[in-house]
Amino acid sequence: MAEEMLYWQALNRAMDRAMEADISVFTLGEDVGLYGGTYRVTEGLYAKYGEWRVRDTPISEGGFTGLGVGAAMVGMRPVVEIMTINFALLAMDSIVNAAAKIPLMSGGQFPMALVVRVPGGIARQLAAQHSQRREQIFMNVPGLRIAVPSTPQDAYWQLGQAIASDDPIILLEHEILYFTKGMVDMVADAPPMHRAIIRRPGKDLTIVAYSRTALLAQEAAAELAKENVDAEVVDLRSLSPIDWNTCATSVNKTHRLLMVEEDCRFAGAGAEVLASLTERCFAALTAPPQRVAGLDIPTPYNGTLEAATIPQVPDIVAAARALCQPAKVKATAEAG
Amino acid sequence: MAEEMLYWQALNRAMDRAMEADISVFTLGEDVGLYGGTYRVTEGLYAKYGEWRVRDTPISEGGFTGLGVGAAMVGMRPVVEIMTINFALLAMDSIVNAAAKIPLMSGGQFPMALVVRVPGGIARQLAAQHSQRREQIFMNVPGLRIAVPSTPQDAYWQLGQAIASDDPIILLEHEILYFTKGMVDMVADAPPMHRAIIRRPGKDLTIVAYSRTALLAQEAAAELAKENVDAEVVDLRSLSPIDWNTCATSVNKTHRLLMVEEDCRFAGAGAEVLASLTERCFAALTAPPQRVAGLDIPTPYNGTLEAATIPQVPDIVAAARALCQPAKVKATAEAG
Amino acid sequence: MERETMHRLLRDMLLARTFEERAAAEYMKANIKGFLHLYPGEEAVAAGVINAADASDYVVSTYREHVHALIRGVPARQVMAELFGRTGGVSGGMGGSMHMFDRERRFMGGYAIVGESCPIAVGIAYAVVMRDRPEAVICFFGDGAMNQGAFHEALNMAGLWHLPVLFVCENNHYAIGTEVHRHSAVPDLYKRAAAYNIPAERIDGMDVLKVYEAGGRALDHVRRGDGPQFLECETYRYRGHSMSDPGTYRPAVELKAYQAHDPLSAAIRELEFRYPSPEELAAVGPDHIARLGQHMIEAGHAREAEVEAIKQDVKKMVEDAVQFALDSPQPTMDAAWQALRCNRREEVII
Amino acid sequence: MERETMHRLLRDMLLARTFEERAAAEYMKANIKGFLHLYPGEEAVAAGVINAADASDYVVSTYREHVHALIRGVPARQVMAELFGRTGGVSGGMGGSMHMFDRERRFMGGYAIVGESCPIAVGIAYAVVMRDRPEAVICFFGDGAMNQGAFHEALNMAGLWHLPVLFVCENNHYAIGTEVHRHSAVPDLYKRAAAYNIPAERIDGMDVLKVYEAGGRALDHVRRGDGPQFLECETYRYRGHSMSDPGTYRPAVELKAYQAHDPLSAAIRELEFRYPSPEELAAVGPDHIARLGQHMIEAGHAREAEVEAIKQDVKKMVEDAVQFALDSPQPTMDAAWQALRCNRREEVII
Ligand SMILES: Cc1ncc(C[n+]2csc(CCOP(=O)(O)OP(=O)(O)O)c2C)c(N)n1
Ligand SMILES: Cc1ncc(C[n+]2csc(CCOP(=O)(O)OP(=O)(O)O)c2C)c(N)n1
Ligand SMILES: [Mg+2]
Ligand SMILES: [Mg+2]
Repeated sequence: MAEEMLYWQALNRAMDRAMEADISVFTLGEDVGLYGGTYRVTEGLYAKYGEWRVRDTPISEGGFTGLGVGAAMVGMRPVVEIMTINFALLAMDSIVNAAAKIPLMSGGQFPMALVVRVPGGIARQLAAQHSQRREQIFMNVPGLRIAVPSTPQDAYWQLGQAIASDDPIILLEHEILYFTKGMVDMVADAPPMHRAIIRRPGKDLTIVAYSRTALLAQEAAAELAKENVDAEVVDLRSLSPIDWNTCATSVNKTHRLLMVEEDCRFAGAGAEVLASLTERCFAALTAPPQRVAGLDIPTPYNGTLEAATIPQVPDIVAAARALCQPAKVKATAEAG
Repeated sequence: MAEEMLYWQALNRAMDRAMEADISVFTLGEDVGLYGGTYRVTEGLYAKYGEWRVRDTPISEGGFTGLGVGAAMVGMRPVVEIMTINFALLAMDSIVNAAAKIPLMSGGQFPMALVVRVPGGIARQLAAQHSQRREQIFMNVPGLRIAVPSTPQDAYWQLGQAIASDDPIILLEHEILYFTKGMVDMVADAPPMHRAIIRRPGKDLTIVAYSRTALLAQEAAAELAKENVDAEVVDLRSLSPIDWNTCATSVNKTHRLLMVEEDCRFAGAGAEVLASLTERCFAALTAPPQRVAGLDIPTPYNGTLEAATIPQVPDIVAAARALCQPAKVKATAEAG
Repeated sequence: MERETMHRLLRDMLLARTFEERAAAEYMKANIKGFLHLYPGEEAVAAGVINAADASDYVVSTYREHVHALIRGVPARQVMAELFGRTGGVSGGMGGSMHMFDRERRFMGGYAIVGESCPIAVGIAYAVVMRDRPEAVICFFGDGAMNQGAFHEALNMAGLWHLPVLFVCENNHYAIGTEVHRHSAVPDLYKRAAAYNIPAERIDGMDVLKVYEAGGRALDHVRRGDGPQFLECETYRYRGHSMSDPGTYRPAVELKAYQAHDPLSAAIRELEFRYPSPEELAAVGPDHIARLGQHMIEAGHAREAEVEAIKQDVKKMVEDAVQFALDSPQPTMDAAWQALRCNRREEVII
Repeated sequence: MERETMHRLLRDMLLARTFEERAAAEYMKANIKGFLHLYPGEEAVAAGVINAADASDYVVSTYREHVHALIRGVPARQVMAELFGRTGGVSGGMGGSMHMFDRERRFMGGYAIVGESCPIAVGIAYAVVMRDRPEAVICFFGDGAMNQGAFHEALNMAGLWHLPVLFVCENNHYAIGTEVHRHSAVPDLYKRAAAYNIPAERIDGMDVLKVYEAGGRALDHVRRGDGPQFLECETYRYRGHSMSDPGTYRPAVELKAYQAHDPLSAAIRELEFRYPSPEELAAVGPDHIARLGQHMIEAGHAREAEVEAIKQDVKKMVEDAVQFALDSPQPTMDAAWQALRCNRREEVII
């Protein structure tokens, strides 16, 4: 009963299924309706469900995200699409001060079944203002949950789970992933929304990644295998909460940790992963945990420079190699 | 030539001195003028410099921070006061997408001598929407620098340095510190703006803290001394960049690291400190680095609960003790 | 207007005034902490508008919301206990002065980020339309909030989609220390609603009868599906912005102007009732509550004795509320985690 | 109007059109990447307003800014090289299509966050007043940007403090796929400026002479210290929102309406000049550039030969710009770090 489809199509199916099943589900955002969504995620829904359930909004990110918060308080299940993460900075107050805090501030009186879908990450030469990875600013906000699907199957599962949940959830979709293909089983039971998954078992080191970098990590692992480095790849699937047990079990087995993240290294998502896993697995670690991350610089428009600012497969391979054979590498380094 | 004064007075002096010296310095924000500033930092300046240099703004955080960006592009030195960090969420776009990126996007054509002063942290029962510690969302923004003075002297020095700098700088002022006293030397040379400082030398463990927690860490160190635990306290003074050498030198000496932060633990500022210092000092560490941090929950209004959500001196003492005598503590734990 | 309504309005305003003055006293005793934004002077706005609302309407407010909650029907006990941060509070002691919520009474919360209440109200109204209900959403905000981007975005959406929102601007002429002419390019605030195609009216917010009538008219339109309405209520706060504000930025002549606004005779008449106390009255200047009492007596709707009786009632009610708050237990950390996580119910997260 | 000005306007518009069509072609060849928002159809707005500006005025624009930069005097070479992401680009290849900056010409940047250009323009204007200079800041934005909170906040401050800003709304009737009636509660956009006490006018943005005159008048007011002005220029983009947008959401009748707006004869007359090509013209529909050429010839300001000569010039200029861009080296990572850090100069950080 599985079907091959693109990442955006999986999201589109999940939306359609949820809207069909529950009239309290509606979506809103810029050009989600008549236009069909910048990344086609809402394609066809406007014709099928009408303008009240598929609402084209003015360019008012803060306002329409706040609208979603209000609607959620009275039991609706709004799916807000912020066209890209770059504009989510205008909706921070609605997300952080309203959505994430109303449940506690009200003493638990109100549900907050709000889903905020946000394409993001570095696509292709969109320049500094359109090349952001801001997952980290949501991670430090208690009350929010963050899903980061890397496959069409997870996109389908996690969007469905996010809509079904009464907690406010941010779904971060990587712009490069929309046109990646994968099998999607629409009847199988989904794993819990925030459970991490081992994409590739291995014994020499643990590579933790998420969203697009989970794919890069798997490519790197394949490369490493040729050099007899057996990497285990953990795809977090969620950035809040993080499935520490799955991560720790892996690190305790491999004794080495390499984090791969596209966001800027300094105080990025990986910092928490290193900090928590060091706290948990200190005794098991035989080498300092490392990060392969984006450079701490706004993204230049030029394509070569853009590529140089984010992790590439060879960078991951090199870092993993260095982590597994520190001595040898040190030697070469000195030699060279 | 040193004088004792309150933290807010030191900031007030630094503002006055800078405005007197350079007519391109001006300040704007809600009630900074006629009212004199919520925390009195701009007291007296409106009468002295007039409404154009001490501008009361409408409640438009995004807008007047953007105004500061534009003014800075043409060579002015605006000091934007955002009444509290809670409202800075409305100015994220102006700070992140404009101030931090214009220098790179323009190929280095424009200065960005913007200072954004932001009171924050947990004061006394201001409830969830007014009890935020958002330093972490600025740390992951390359192009920004962040100063976190913990004493009147540093407040005086770092505000002056921030105004003099042509980079965009966020000055985070803790609301509880405004009425703390300290000596301020107004002629002595200041240390570099982002250099960390050892507030108390010690050999048993390194406690890294900043802003208000730097004071708590010193109190805890005094307590620990009574138990013959000799703690070294590092006050970061800056959250971006972080003075890694000072931190690493200390950790390599004490072999133990305890981070104390008021912000929420998960993905907070301390995560980067643990991650980077583990990368740098792994071989020297004899115990897993630990964090004493805020709980991952929006702040309840009730005073007892509020206090329970942030680090208190006894928590720091207990964590330090545990870090230094893991065995003993474990024993007691099992006994009890 | 029928006698009952007038009585209710007077009672509500007296309760509001008594409650707030007592809250100030409890703040001084440190039974209440944090920020405390009081409402004396503005009672006619909340009393007039909320009394004109149906039980099925929704109310969204700001950090200056105790009185809105009281008049909406939240028991004084629960409002006071919330100020005390106790379990018996309407938000279980989690929200405090600025964050009172009462789902049952459709009191959708006090919000402390200026302007933020507007998009939330618009969202509730959007749901009302999707469900095709004859309900209105009442959104309170101040003069200063109108300069916030969120206000603009919310009103444009409300106007564009004809959403059932009654926007009520409590124009007390100040955003903390900044007078309206110093924060708004167009100080005739109601005129700004035209930019969103929203019918707007400015009324005397010190006259509860006028507010009640205008509120009722506007709410009928809104519920009938005519789209949003905007009411600018001109009013004044007698106290500082919050307990920590002495309010020294306000010229004495301004208070005088508000005195002219109000027949002195009524004040004197009221003095005889010994409410508010001479000191209080001197301190607060004009008093629209006094005016209504006066009016009702002249109109023969009430005898002094009745008015006096109402005053005694509300005094008792507030007294009882304080006692309840003092007796109410402190919430536990478990309760806080529960409040944060209760929406997860059986959901398996990891 | 004197001959020279007319010539300049025609030349600028022809350069703009030729440059943008060539940019589209280079995008297809993958010499340009990312988003590319083109200006054909709207040339009269940039040409009219910017030609009315002084060298001492400032220009703040959006992501659809190549033409604003060109008309402001940035050499076509530097604009094209920026699109190619090369060192020779006006932003050194760091900004790209959406982020062109030229300090020397007071071209204060293209910004890609809709509405963001407004507060920045207001800040520059604030500095102009502090320095007491007779300078104006021209702020370009689209119809869709008017619903952004930043727009509201910026205009309120500009109106409140009488800042020297000329707000120019390029109303091309669409925010990507959303038509103005579907995004704005008041589709007569210029009327919304009244909420900020800013004088506003709506003009035909397809008629460069009208834009030039209105722009000049407004700028005189602004420089004279009369406070901000607002111009709504009604125009239309012939292409999709960006290269990735087919623009299928726009009804064919709409294009027809814009044809009616423009004498066919002129188009035909222009066809004889073989510019734009019949296919192009068919594709784009009405053409205000054709109109001006026609007008100048009829008014005896120009002979066909001259117009033809201008066309040849701009063609050469664009050809040369592309060659320059191709030859310009790729920037290095060092250059990027330099751009980020150059403001630190000698400053010791740690
Ligand atoms: C976004 C934001 N900025 C600033 C503040 C601080 N603040 C609290 S109340 C207030 C004044 C609000 O004035 P107004 O809207 O007129 O309401 P009033 O207090 O007069 O009832 C300000 C600036 C805030 N709470 N939120
Ligand atoms: C804050 C923000 N939201 C959304 C976008 C995506 N976006 C880019 S252009 C655009 C439409 C803008 O329309 P308009 O202001 O009319 O300008 P035009 O493109 O028509 O010239 C949108 C929604 C953005 N860049 N910034
Ligand atoms: Mg007010
Ligand atoms: Mg447009």
